Amino acid sequence: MDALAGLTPEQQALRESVADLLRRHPARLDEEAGEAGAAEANAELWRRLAGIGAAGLAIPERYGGAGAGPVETSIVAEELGRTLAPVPLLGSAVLAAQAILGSGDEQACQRLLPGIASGSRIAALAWTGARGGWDPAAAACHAERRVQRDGEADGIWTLTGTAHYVLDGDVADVLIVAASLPEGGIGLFEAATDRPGVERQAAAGVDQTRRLATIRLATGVGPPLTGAAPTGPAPTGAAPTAATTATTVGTQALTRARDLACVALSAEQVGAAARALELTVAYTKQRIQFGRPIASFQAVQHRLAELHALVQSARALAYRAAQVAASGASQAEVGLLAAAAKSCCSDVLAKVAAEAIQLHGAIGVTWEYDAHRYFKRAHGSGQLFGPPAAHLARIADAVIGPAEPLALADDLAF
Amino acid sequence: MDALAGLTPEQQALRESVADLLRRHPARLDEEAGEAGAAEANAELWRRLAGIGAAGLAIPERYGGAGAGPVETSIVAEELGRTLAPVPLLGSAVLAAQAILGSGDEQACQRLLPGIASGSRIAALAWTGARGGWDPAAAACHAERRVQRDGEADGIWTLTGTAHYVLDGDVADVLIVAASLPEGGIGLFEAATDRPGVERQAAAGVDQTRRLATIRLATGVGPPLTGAAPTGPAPTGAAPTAATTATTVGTQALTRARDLACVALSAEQVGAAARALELTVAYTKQRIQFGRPIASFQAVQHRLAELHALVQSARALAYRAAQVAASGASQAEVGLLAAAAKSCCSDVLAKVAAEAIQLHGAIGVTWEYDAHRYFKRAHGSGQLFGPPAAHLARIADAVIGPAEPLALADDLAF
Amino acid sequence: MDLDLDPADEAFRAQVRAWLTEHVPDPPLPSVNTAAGFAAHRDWERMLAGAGLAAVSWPARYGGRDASVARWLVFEEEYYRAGGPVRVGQNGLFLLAPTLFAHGTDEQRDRVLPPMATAEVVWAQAWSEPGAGSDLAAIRSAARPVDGGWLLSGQKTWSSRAAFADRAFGLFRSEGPPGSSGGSSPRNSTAHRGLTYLMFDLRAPGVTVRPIAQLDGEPGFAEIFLDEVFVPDADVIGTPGEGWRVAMSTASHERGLSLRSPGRFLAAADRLTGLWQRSDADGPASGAHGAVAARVADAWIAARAYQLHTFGVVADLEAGGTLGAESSLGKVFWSELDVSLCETALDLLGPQAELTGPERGWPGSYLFALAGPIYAGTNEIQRSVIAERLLGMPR
Amino acid sequence: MDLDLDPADEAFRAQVRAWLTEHVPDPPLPSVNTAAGFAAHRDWERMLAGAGLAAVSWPARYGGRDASVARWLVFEEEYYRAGGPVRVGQNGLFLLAPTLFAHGTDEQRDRVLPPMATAEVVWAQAWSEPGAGSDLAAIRSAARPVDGGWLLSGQKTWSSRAAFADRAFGLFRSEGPPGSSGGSSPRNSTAHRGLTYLMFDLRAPGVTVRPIAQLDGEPGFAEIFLDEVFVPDADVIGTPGEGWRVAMSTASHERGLSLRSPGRFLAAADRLTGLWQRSDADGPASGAHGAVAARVADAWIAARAYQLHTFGVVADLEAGGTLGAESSLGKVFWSELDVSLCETALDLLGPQAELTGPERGWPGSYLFALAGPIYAGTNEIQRSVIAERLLGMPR
Repeated sequence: MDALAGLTPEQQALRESVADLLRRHPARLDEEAGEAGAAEANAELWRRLAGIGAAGLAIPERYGGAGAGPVETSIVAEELGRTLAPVPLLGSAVLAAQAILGSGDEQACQRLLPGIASGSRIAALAWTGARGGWDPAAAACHAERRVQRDGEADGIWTLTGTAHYVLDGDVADVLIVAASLPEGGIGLFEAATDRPGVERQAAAGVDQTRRLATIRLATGVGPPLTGAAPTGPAPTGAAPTAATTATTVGTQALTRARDLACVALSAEQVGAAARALELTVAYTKQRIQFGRPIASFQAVQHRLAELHALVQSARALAYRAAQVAASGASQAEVGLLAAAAKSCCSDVLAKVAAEAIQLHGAIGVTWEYDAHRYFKRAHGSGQLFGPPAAHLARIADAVIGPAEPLALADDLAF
Repeated sequence: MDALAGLTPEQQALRESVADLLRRHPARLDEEAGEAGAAEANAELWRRLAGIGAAGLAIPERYGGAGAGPVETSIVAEELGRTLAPVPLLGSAVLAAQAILGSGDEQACQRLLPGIASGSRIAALAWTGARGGWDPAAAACHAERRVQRDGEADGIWTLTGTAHYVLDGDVADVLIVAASLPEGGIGLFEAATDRPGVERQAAAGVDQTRRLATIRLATGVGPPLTGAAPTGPAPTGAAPTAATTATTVGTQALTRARDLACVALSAEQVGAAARALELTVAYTKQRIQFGRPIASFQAVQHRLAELHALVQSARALAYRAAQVAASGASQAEVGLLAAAAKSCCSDVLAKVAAEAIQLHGAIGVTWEYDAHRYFKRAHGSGQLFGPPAAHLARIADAVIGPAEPLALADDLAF
Repeated sequence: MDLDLDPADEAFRAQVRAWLTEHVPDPPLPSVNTAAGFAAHRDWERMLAGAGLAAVSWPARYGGRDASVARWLVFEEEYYRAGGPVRVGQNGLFLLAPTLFAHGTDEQRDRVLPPMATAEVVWAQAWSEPGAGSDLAAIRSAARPVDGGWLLSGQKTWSSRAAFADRAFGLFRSEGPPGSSGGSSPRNSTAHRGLTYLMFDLRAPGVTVRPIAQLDGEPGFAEIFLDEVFVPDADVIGTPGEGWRVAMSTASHERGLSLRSPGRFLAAADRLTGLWQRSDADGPASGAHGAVAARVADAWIAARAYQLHTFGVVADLEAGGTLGAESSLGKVFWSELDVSLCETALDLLGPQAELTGPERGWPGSYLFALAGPIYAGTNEIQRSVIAERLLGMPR
Repeated sequence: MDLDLDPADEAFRAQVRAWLTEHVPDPPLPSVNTAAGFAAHRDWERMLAGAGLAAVSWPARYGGRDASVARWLVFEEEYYRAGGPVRVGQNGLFLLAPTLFAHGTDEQRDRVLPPMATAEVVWAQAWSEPGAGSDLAAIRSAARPVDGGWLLSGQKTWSSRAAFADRAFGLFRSEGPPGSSGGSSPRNSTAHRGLTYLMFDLRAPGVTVRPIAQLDGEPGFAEIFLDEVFVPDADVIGTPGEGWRVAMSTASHERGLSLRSPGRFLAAADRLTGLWQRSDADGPASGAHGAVAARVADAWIAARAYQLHTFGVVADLEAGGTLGAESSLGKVFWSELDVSLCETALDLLGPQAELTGPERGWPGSYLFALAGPIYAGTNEIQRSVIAERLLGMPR
């Protein structure tokens, strides 16, 4: 299977070591239910994963990471998706870390990334509002320069607003906030998590194996992260001030972070879909109705066969997106494939999870079986970073272009 | 089944007599292929159907009709749909006749309807352009008053334009043309079929059991049909001239004709779907694969069972639409149900016909079996008077209303 | 789009609507799957019964008002439109009562129905067993004949309401070994021989009830363990050994008309329409907003098509017909409609649905809608019934 | 989104593209299912062969250029992109040739392949019989051993290209009675014993070919009647009686890679995209235009996902793997993609599609796409293969 996806022996070994670790130290899926020790066990699991390098895969070696790339990240994400392990790979090691890297702010990278890469610190990115959208050119929070009594700015900025769907936002040690700037554009700010004016609340989401938080901000912070963006030319024209450079940098960094997060999430969805399908196949082999296993009913076989075909194609697309992202392709090309993978993998996981519930019947809605957890992951992950329709619209805009009227009326006249 | 749909014994007897006639005198489905005698045989079939009153069901007795209504028309349409009989019920006896009736032009009604009701004349309505649309407030042709050298109008109008998808347009004796008027609105005109400037050409459509024509007009005609519309108040304000009355009348008449045609077409689609399903069930019972009839495969059974459930609900909706149209309900209510029935029955027939082709396999694309004919009827009838999406949009506008922003952001803030 | 009803039916509708408007509790009652909620729902049923609305289609002597089936549907429509509480008595009202009308004795009807109508006695159903879900032929729980009655032993599961109910009804094997209907067909008649339909007390000696925690944390279902539980002969319905035939009449009711009346879907389609009207045309999926509008309209059509189909079946029943395989059509239809309503709602809500908590709101409805086909035999089986009985396809 | 190819592959792509741009006939050739069109397609194949492009993956000694499978896929992509003519030699090139490479003798390859590459000999396939469509175990046509060869008798049907082809290949029963694989499983190995894989001349004495008129009026298929047709031993492929095993390797090719290369879908998705760009946002279905855009994008994704899946299989093949049940995945995938591309196109065209004539344009494509799964065993059977071989579900 891995050979089919073009993975190297080293990459296959990475998969095996992550899978092995997860077998030996299974994630606790009852963390949100407040079961004793669950949160601690999952934090320990994340430290173990970080111990084999999982937290720093996509962070350059000079910042303490492994200097690997999107393909390796996708391998880990796929294994985590299989087990639904509630660890902060997506929110901290991918989304927030890529936003920081994308800002090009060397000082911030040196200060923040080593802790994220080692797993000792968890980072979160506060970005979108209650409607979702994850638009790199917009943010739920707003930034203003604080002005002294004498009318002079003192270098301190004030962030206000409420960000939703913040991955790992309630437990993060590092909080990066995307905020709209007074001069237009988006800046990225680092906010302390323990100040007054930073209220964090875990959101009781549908998917209890994914940590989401709502963060309300009314607090002072330092200036936006800034530096040469790693890709793309610097803005031309008048010599940029710190803030005007940040306007371009913020949107570029968010675009990059979103696309790479979509790539990782697609792999996670493929893992969840493949595992949910395995569990369902196993269940149908064991469940007896009318004197034989329901797996022997042709109607059941055909539904599951169809799903298997879908999972295989989703997997091909998810890994292709990772390979293209790893190849140094243009941001536009990466974005296109990330959107395709996210849309396709969301749809496939939703189909597999719904079928899993239907084929499990009554036990699918009890705690004894995990079918419902995959269903909830399907729903939650389908919406994260935008639903399939939003990604399809991006693709339609990019690939297909706008519609022009078709002058058929004349052709058809005789 | 008829009792389920609330049909009276008289209505059930009508169905039986039509079905019996079609059994004794089967329609020729090879007419468009130019087979000898086919066109004559189908013309003879239409005369026979007219002989038992089918052509004048929805025409008042004072114009030579049976004074029955949409339910009776739907019964005949359903039986015709089962056999795909290429006779002009929909185009002449429903669409064109209702447009004439809806014009309220007493003289035109007296002159034209008796021949249509007896089946001795076939009427056609030229309306929409190559894009389709069937918008009662628009027409493919335009009308202008002819002006003499002295600058005076002489009572003659000039029609120009090309109408598409004209049901029975190439064989009609009576041609009604919807045309936009210089003062706005739509008028209905009677055009001679044998004049220069009236070019008619059979369209080689997908569905060869439905006669469609393209009609190009550049011809003189008399003034638009006019009179009190049978429903709705007369226009208020300044005393109407013939033309300004016609502007309102035309759109009202087209609305009514379209809705009643959609109702009849829905019943026809139900008949086609039910028959295609019967043929497919029969085929699966006879076709042996792996030593047993494919009808015994669970996967095949479940697909056909699903279709059966769909056909039953489509049928309920189609007859409800006819009953509401018969009850004297408002045009808006009839239009809503007509749209619902047309959308639902188009979808159901499309699903049944596609499954029929798939289950027939290779023989489904040969002339020996009729599966392909139902498929083509599904496609053609689904587009006639607008595709399901257009009808759903009408319903959404009428029932659901426009979307208002949902102010959830505040509710969700904590 | 109301169906054709006579003025008396419309007057009845107005009366029901007025009563419900005044009495439906706001805020809603606590969950029926908690002890306190169950008691509150029992009180509500008593109030409904006091107004003569608990079982409108029953004869007056049992607490009904001899209403026609059409009028019963009017009641249901209004009940769902008003957002009335879950009917805690539904197992008795919609499953056991029709069975008693068809197969019970006068003594049984006189004894069982009146306290059922007032919810003095709330009934659980006891069909499924571990290893016998939709396949009643595989039932192992036994009824052993003894002097004056029967001793019940075995285990039932997925028994709805059993955690708090008073009595239960179900099938027990009184002769022969448990079988299987074999093959893909659930209806091999010889394999269903030897089952007896019995009613029993959930508080009788030898009965143990163990609630099953559902995802919402509440015991919507329970397991029932029976250890030589005595049941008198008077609590056998129909002929001993003929329980499968007796149960089938109940199953038709469960599948088709009773548990999912069209009113439920009309109300759900209205709820969806309301959601669409308030939804965000500029949201992340705005490109698909027109497509979602079409799906909302489709739901509106489908709810009405189901209503029309049901009224057709009702007209047939009132004309003396019996409910057969047609109820399988309804079953397939409503369970798919239920799922598709939820999917459309979730697409409209977008990520906001994520904030409703794990098993509530539309995501919870969707989850339970998907699992829903278990209630009355899976859709797979319904499709086999349609294929074999209505289309005449070979087993 | 091109796949990773080395510079030599890209140079090959450029060379192929240039040649095709120059040579692909415009206007297109007449239909291959007419006598004149067949001859024109035969000429085209000869031209392709002259350029070394008829069978790029074959060894050079047979007329190929020893290309890798990846490079063969590049050729296919370019061929579809350029809108090249139907490959009249496809039965031979994509079905018989792989069988000969796997099971033929050197003598057979030397004799059969070169004239196949130049289309001097065009091959028909003769699999199906009346009563044995996807079920090869039910084959009744017989091969009776005689001195130096075999006498073939019986009837074949749905034989593509047979109306004008020169030779044909298929399975014949050489031992035992015709059987059935029984049950729902198409792969009961004992029932497939006794079949022999043979090549025969369509113009030999005793052969009668009767064209089957398809909806487009053209004989896309034919029936073949055989009456004691002599075939020498040299035209048996593999061991007599082991024909089923031999045929299965061909079937894998037909289902997965060969007949429907990803290039076909990339080209079709591009065609759909072009249609969308020219389509009418103000048409009757304008409310759904955004939804159709999403479906066009979905087709774009799906064509690429299929391409990636195929490349994965190719990588596995080049690493020494064999083509097994995975080709069933491809089959299910491409036939559903084909149908959904056509449905989207028809929704875009609206009533205008009605004016394309009965079996042409997108409506015709849709009709044949629906009937398509017949070409290589119905999707139902493919799904059973996946369920049993890849998911390990019981028969």
